[in-house]
Amino acid sequence: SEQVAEYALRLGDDALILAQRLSHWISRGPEIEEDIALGNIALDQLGHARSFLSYAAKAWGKTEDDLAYWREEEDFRSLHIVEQPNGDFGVTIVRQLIISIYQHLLYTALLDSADPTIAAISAKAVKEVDYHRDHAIAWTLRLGIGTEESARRMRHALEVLWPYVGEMFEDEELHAALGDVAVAPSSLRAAWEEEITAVLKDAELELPTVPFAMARGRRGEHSEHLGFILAEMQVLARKHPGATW
Amino acid sequence: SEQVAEYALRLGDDALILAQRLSHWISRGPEIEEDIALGNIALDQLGHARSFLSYAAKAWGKTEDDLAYWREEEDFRSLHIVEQPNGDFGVTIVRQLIISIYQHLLYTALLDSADPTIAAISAKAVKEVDYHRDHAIAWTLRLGIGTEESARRMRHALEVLWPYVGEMFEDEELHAALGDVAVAPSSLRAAWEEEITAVLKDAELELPTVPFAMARGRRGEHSEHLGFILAEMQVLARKHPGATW
Amino acid sequence: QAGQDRFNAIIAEDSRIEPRDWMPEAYRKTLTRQMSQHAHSEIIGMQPEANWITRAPSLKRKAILMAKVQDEAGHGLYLYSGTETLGTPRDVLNDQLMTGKAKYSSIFNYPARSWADMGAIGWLVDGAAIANQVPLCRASYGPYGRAMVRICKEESFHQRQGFEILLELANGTEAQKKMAQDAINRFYAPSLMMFGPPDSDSPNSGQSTAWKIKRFSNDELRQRFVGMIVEQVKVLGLTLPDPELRFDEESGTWKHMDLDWVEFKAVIAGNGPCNAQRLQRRRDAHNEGAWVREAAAAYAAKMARKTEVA
Amino acid sequence: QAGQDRFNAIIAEDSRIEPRDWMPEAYRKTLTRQMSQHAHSEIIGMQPEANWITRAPSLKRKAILMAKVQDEAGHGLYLYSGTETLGTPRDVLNDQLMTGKAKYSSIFNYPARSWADMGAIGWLVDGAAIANQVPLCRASYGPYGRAMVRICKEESFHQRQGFEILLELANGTEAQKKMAQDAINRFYAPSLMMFGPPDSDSPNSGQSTAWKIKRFSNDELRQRFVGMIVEQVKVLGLTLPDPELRFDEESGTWKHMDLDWVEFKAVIAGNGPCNAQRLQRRRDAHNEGAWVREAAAAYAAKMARKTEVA
Repeated sequence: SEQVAEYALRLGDDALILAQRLSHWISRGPEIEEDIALGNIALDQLGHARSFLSYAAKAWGKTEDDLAYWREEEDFRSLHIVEQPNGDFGVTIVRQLIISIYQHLLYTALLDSADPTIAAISAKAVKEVDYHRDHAIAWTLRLGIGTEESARRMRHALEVLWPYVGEMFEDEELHAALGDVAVAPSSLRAAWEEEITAVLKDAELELPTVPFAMARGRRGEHSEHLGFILAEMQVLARKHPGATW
Repeated sequence: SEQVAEYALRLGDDALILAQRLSHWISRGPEIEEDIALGNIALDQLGHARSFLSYAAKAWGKTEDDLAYWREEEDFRSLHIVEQPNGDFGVTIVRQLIISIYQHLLYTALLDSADPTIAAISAKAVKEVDYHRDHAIAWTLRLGIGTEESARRMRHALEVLWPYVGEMFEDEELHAALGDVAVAPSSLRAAWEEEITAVLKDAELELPTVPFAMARGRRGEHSEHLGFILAEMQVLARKHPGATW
Repeated sequence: QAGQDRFNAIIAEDSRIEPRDWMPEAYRKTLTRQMSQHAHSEIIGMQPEANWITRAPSLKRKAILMAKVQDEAGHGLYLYSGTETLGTPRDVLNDQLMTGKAKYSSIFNYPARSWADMGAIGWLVDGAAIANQVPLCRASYGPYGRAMVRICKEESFHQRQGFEILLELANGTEAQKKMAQDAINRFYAPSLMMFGPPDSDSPNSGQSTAWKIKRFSNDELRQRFVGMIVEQVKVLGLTLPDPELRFDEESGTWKHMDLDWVEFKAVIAGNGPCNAQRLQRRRDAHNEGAWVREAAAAYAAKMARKTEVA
Repeated sequence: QAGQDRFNAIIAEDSRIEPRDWMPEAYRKTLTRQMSQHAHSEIIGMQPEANWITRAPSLKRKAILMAKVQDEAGHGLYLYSGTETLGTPRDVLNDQLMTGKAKYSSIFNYPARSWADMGAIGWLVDGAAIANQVPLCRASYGPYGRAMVRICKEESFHQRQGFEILLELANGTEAQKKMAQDAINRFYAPSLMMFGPPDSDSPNSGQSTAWKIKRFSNDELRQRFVGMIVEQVKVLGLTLPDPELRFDEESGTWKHMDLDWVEFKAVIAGNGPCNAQRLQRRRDAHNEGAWVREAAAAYAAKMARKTEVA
């Protein structure tokens, strides 16, 4: 249905924009192992994006590429957190920590989705996201405990990204309308907070106290970053309308 | 004539791409005075670009915006040096030093161009570029002599940019064909070297010894950076073909 | 007491206080806060517009936009100098901005999402700023009033440019027209809120009025502004997103929709869409420029020593 | 002497030298140079392709390209491990790369200017690499030969993917076809030069052949490669930019145009279009990652101490 497609679009857009951001690390990581690790995570996210977007596209008689390359900024449904710049490795790791814990809870809950396709995609995704979470936690510990410099950068990263956490847990009418197909984001909040608090404590870091930003990516109201992301992502495809690759 | 237009295109593209790069500093400078200074320089360069591109465009029955927004990468004629990333403030200053001395010599020589429009644009530009040169020299001295850190960054900036100096002085058939209209870049080389050597000496810096890169921007063979610059610069205009602004 | 008397006399005769004149501490503090907030607003206000410089859709518009953002940097510097005459140096003011202790105009915590926002910001945001600032040209503190004269001149130029952007879009393609209307829809209410809470809810302005810093109430200024844009939007052939907007003959005032003061306060408190981003950009620029400023200072010191020795 | 004899025997019977075996210093040095150059080439070779990941024109192609660049990083790591078995640690090898003391395949100093280059690099550059590497699967040094087996498998997968990109473009719009032909035009000669100078001008390969590291001469390998691409380009319906290309029945060899060995040497010497950029990117990644590596090391040390204490 249209509403299921709208829901799949949200899941797909988050994964797509995150993949786009992460892929920039390939050939730029702090060690080659991280080129591979962040690249793998990006590739997984791209895979999830393709599954969700293909599913959404079918409802509208379109393709995944129609949705990725030919929508305008206001038609994207991504969260502000995935649009945030990579920053240094610490910022990327904190963003990964925030998102991977979230996605892990979300996909776990979606295993029981009344929509079999969403449940099936989530079943595949949850295993991969589990690894993303391990990766983010391991690095959060290393960087939080490692050196004064790395701890300072991690505190900074938490401050920079925390404003965009609030949006992740905001329910929309869509969630209520979809009933058992979807998961209300607010229902993930307590578990998410518990988990990230525990990780940060282990990493000798603290939950930031900075306020949440009004972020309404789900309504197509994006951060100032998304326009630049899309300009780059879509430039080649749009120069060749109707072409196949 | 077509050839004069081709020549104006080269001058215009260098100024346009440099303006695009420099404009990114606005709201990001090391002090607000530099937001203004680099912004002014960018604005001057944009002005020169508009004059040269308008002149070139006339020969082809086009407008400055047709040339800026609707050409493909391989049709641009910019030098690789203006395409280089801003880097830190030191890299931007060294790029400014390299280019402003060059443009000052070039526009001074073009005062005697047999083409009255090129001579007239150069007459306006040379005064502004004179200020750009003063600005670059003043900062080269401050950063070269200032602190160990700033001197280290300046040495790094020189190494990073030097490979793209060679291309600036390469003659093309076009120059010979245009006779007194154009200035053969090679004819500027000795004066440029003398001047920059003197500045670097005053700034307690040395000429780098890194080799020149094969750079053929004048033939439309650009650095890997230009595609990204154009994707951003052209994105909005291209979404609205035929629109006026 | 002599100082206080003289100060009172100057205020009473609508003349000007100058930096060397005696002034009450509260007056100095109020002005320092207001002028530095104004300066910070110019500096932070560069960001939403700088966001579109590299993507401006024509070279002419790119040049105009660059010049405008430059002007804002200039206004910021000018106002920081003015504030310094009251005894607080610029680096202290800048620290207050970066640590979030000082405020700036809340409107700049909204994103500039489309090119049409360059028009809406010019027309509505600069328009509201001008309505606020024109009376300040007669502010009792000399350096402030003089700064305002110069700034207002440039701002009204900017407002015209913003209007022109919208006019061009409004007469353009359907997509352009839609873009323009959307920008107005987003900036209308926030620009009305730039005048501050309704007079009924604005207890602090009495003293500023007595000191002849503030000359009109929030609602008075808002009324003027609404009257102006109601006329101008007709020229654009676009609409203001306010179904309740009408001129009430009886009270002789414009009635407009209720403004969302809860959101307003939340944005001021730091919850706006871009507060974190705006401050972070400022901090990044400052921190990444530290080595440059240090080098410049070290160079100046070395040169000074050289001159001494010679 | 016993070591040397044993070494000679192993080489003679075409068996394999393993890390713990005695080997002549020159053999160790030659292999270290060759294997680390190969590793560096994988790492630097990521860059031209990474350049197009964010702009890949379909999600499927984006995924394939990302996976390919990942594989290259994996090959790099695998080859660095192999090189480490010869006694030189990875950070030393990496330093040699960053300071320009070590070389890497010169082809990666050319820019990847269009999407079609993803095809041409896969088809021609990986194709040439495979032609070079397949015989290395039987290299006398065990870890090298085994690494080559694995790498060649993945490389031939990459080559097919590159060919597919070109095939899709060649059957696409006029603009796509032009893009494909242009990429082939740019990568044809440099890929032929990947086999090194003509045998007549390649004095160093005698010892490598005796040691059974190298099995075929530069020209022999080049011939094989040319024979292969001549056939494949027909499938694409495109052309190789070589008017002199023909099979000479008399000598039984392919005749091709003269290659520009002056440019080849200039690129190796550091004058290529992208040498500076490639090395700088590597150095930047390394330097910007220093704090991360330091933190990881400090963390590991802290954890080790904790375990000791416990």
